[in-house]
Amino acid sequence: MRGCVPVRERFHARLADQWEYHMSRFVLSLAIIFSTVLTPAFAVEPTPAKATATEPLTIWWAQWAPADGLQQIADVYAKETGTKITVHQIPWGSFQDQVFLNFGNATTSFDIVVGDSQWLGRGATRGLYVDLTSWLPGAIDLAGIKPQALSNLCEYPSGSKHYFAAPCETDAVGLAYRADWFTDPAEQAAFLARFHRPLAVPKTWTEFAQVAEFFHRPAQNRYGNAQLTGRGYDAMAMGFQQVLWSYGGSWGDAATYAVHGHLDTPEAVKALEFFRTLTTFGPKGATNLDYGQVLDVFTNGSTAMSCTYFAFFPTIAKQLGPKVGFAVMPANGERHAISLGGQGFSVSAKIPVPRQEAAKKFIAWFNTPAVQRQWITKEAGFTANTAILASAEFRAASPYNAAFADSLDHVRDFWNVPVYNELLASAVKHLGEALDGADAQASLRAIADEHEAIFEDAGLKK
Amino acid sequence: MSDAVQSPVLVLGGVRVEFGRKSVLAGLDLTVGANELLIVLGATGAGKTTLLRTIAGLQTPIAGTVAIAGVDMTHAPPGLRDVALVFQNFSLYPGWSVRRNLAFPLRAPGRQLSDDVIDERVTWAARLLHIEGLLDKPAERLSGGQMQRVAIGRALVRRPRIFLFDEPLTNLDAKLREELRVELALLRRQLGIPMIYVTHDRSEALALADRIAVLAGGVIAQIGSSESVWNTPVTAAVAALLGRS
Amino acid sequence: MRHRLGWAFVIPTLLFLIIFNVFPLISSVVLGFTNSELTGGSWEWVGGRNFSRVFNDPKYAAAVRTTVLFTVVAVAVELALGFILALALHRDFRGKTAILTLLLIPMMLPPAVMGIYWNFLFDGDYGVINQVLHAGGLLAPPQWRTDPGLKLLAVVAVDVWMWSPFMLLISLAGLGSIPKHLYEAAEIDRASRWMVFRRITLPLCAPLLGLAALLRATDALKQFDLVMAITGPNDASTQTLSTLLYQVIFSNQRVGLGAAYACVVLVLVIALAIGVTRALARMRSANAGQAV
Amino acid sequence: MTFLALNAVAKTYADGTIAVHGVDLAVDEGEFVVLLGPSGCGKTTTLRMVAGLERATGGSIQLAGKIVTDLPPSQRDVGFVFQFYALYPHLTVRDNLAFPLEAVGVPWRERAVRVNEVAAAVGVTELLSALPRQLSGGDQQRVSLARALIRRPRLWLMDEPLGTLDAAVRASLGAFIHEQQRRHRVTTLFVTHDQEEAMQLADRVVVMEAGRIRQVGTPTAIHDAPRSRFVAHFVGSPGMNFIPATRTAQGLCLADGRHLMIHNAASTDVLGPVIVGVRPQWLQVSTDESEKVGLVATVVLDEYQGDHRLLHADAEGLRLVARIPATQRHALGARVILVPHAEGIRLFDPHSGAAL
Repeated sequence: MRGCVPVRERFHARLADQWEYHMSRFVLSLAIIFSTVLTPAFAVEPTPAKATATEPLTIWWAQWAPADGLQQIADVYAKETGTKITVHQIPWGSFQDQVFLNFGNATTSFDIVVGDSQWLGRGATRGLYVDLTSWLPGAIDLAGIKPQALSNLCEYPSGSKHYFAAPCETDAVGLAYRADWFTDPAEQAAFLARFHRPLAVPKTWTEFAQVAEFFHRPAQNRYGNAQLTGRGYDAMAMGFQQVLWSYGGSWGDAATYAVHGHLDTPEAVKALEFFRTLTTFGPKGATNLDYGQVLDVFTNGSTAMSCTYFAFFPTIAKQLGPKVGFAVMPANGERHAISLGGQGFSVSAKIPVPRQEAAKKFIAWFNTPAVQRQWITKEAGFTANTAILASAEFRAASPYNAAFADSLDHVRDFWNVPVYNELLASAVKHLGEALDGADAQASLRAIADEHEAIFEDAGLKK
Repeated sequence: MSDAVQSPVLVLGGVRVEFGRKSVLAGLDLTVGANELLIVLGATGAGKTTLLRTIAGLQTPIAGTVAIAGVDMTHAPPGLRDVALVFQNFSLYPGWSVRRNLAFPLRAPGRQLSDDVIDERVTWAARLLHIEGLLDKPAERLSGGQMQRVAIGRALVRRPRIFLFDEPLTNLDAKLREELRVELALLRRQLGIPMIYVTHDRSEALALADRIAVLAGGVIAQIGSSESVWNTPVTAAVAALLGRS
Repeated sequence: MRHRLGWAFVIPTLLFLIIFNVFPLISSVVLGFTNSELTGGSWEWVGGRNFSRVFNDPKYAAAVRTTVLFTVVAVAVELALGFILALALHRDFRGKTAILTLLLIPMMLPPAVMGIYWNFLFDGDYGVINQVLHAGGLLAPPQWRTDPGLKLLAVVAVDVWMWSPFMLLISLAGLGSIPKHLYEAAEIDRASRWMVFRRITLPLCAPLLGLAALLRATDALKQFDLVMAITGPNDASTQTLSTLLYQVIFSNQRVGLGAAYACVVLVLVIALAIGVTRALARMRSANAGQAV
Repeated sequence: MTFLALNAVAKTYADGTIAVHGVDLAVDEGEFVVLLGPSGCGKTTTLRMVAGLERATGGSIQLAGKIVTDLPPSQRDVGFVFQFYALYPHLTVRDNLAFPLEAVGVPWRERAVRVNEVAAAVGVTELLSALPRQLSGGDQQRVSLARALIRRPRLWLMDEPLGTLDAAVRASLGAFIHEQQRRHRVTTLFVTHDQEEAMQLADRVVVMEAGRIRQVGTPTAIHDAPRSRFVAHFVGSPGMNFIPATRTAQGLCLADGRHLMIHNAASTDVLGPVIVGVRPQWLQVSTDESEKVGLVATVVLDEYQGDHRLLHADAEGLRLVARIPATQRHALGARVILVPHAEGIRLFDPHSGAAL
């Protein structure tokens, strides 16, 4: 998440991160408690600001490299149009809480939020995001956008042609591996002798497991792989669901919201048991690695392969240079599914209409091919523009761009219904239990039970 | 009950005090005259201390009246009653000199006495109690007898309308008790302030009293001069209290 | 006149209580019957649905189990450790004040800070604990924060580290309040040291220790900061009632449902609070008796 | 036969304060000895050293033929009654009484029997199930006595056990202690500051002052033949009157030239200045102006005491007390002549205060 720094400094940086995270949560809790207690009695309507064309806009996003890139693009926009735009960055841990707390006010402090894909349902159904359905097709060439990205990042419900966001950062999980170890002749010989095939970047999960097992040598402080298994927000779900889908399971039926028969099938159980096996070839604490830790154990040079979002790959490439290679996530025979990442631009419904229009103008400008070509030059600036993705120029621009372009064909996402966070929390908690040693089938059945109850409660289940 | 009291200073009429369901004072009548020293005798738990607290205003009766100098004070706070209470525990401020301890009641808010007046009163009290030499000594370095003198002095400087003593000599050595008893008797002749004095020591009671009031069952069982109570106790219990069994 | 003045003093307190205690309490109970959300917007009455969800929620049952387990183990260990330390320190020696002050520092610091601090001590790779263990020859030191068997233990350990000194302080006060002449009487009576401890020290300290344990228990039942810092709010083996509440209200934004959870928690805490008040009253009457 | 012997027993505290200067005392088996003195005289410290609650910093203590100076209290076989009872507040009277038996491992059944026995003897059978705080002070001290008694120790030590009680209770409990002590023939060391108590209870009284023993003797001897002005003043209620006089061949002369007494008290041949000691009961009060012998004084206070009066009179700054019949009345300010009875005269050295 940060630039190239020695281990010790990175540790301190993590310390600072966590500190900020906890303090912001603490202060936030206090603020919420007081506001919920006092608001009904003392709420004061803030006077809405007058909007003019040149009035500055504010974008809220998480604190990471792509946001720096977005600020640079926005500075270009300011030069061209005179509208100044500030990208306000919030630590990942409190990003969601701060955004939705702010939505609780009469007016939001931001005009645009670059929101997580799962937030769409809540933003759309609670009247927080401006409905872009009639505007978006005229403002952006939708045909030129990767359909998987469009449906997962912009539509709610998925496939309904109702738009509540426009593409900003498109992301997917990819595979980063230690090219230097893979090409070491001694390793290659040893691998061949053991598995009777040459050592190569794994294309299937079976191969992946073999390679991970092969490189797993804890006594030498070397580990096979690192998967997303963090319990804080969605890391665990993002890490596991690609195995789930690849093995033939799923989170449930998007039409009927039935979960039993999808998440607790023998295939799904096998997927979870396999995922657990992978963590046994991981570094210390492999059953609970959040995004930062997955990045850490790979960049500190101890781990052979790591599966995480492409947005982290520029950092990896900068730190490890030629020692690292990037690839598409493995498949399981025919089945190939990859966790979608990334966020779309949404316009706050709680700002005056003129400001909404000004915000839309910027979003349309950002999605023009010319600007998208600039965007991909920024660190972790990933586009959803089909033409750019397919261009040889894009594929050659970085060691990971080709893999990224190929990954987008296979992306899928977690539920993006309004109650996504309850679903996430329940899933992450029980998956965590399973990784901690509980019975896989029981854990999945528990998730299925809870998820169906949540759907029923939310009035979604048919 | 025979002795009629001339110009009463304190009149209690039908005073009733209950703690929970327990009746401590059950309609008690008592009259104390100007310049009188009244001894209150009674067994443990007879309500002697409660009687003093009721007079001082630390305890509000559920029925009856307390009149001081002809004014109904039943519900007046202690500060307005102008009575002084001396306890068996000396309760001096330890870090302070004797002088400061003696002057303390005079410096209470609302009194506004000049330093000269305060000084004069402190010296006067110290002379009466023979503690002039101790004025600059810290209170915690005094002997038990000296401490009790200072405690009495602290009540004295205020020149209250009534003195209330709650077994002031009980915690002292037997010998010291004898000596202080004599001094108290001499002192009260000089002061001319009425005193109500609770004790269980019969020597003290007989020696000091103008009248003795025997408290039993929440009322005054007998009241009269030392001689009359000694010579004609109304009950065996009264006789026992006086050591005549 | 006195009475009117009395009311003048009481009214501000009453107002304060109503605005900051009674009003939020009632409003949270009312909220429990709605489906209102943190982001505002419309809400409607849902009757007892939230409450029935709470009682049918396995997460809730699990959180109650975790919370009670945490409370019982932490408070018991703190009590035992604090009391044993107090027995050792209940005498005069040079440096006693310094030792006491040092021991009390953890208690004075905010739990959130302590949680984060220990989080780094527990870290599998960088953590001081594991580095020491590793240097001591243990090749695979335990993973405090990720090993399911150790996570709750880690939280308990930090709580014990923070709060045993509190129990020590209370125990010292309890030991100090036992009149010296009782020990002298026991010595005359030829009681062995064990008998003195069993028959005098322990029973005379017990009311105060019980009160301290109750106070700590009401606090431990609300355990939040340490869990947040060490494992996060959504870990199956450490999710307490408070972190579950946090999850429901702040992450899921379900204020109505959260209020229903909170009401049920409240009943638990009130039950304990009544216990504390009763214990206090009992102690006061016992002391009043002794003073005669 | 000496049962308890103190040889030069001394106590100096860490801060240098000397509480006891080196006390020698021999107590016979079955004897009731009272340590009497004003507060701070070292009597309680001495008692606690005998119990082992305080460590002697000098000398030795011998109990039943054994040196016990450095033994802990539990190995001395003593019973101790504390001024503030020291009952175990959380235990019932029954458990308080059983405590010393439990400590030495007496079986449960026997314990119950002995508790009932001692409770009956002390008269607290009805109180066995009560907690100490539910009892009156007198009853608490009764229980405390029973507890000191139950193990049948060979030495009873009592530290002002009656000091905090009401006068009436004090008298009856004092008598009770006396009776128990006589019945069990337990050697007893009893501390008090109340000389009346001492006189009533003691076989022998030990008067202490400033960490030293001033006189040891039977109550009568102490009262009638005090060996110093201190003892003479401290013992007796009120204490002895002291009158400076000159002893001549003609008798005792006062400063104003009057005779205090015509013939001489015979205990000494010394002539010259002496202090004359007279107890109040040996002073006669006369209003007969023609009286040639005696001290002229003014009445300042008349204390009625029921069966007698204490008449305080001032003779040019000298304060004297006379004990007179209750029927005899003198007005305040009246001139009286105080005439000592020859039998009651004691002489003291004006410098050392020692009896002559």
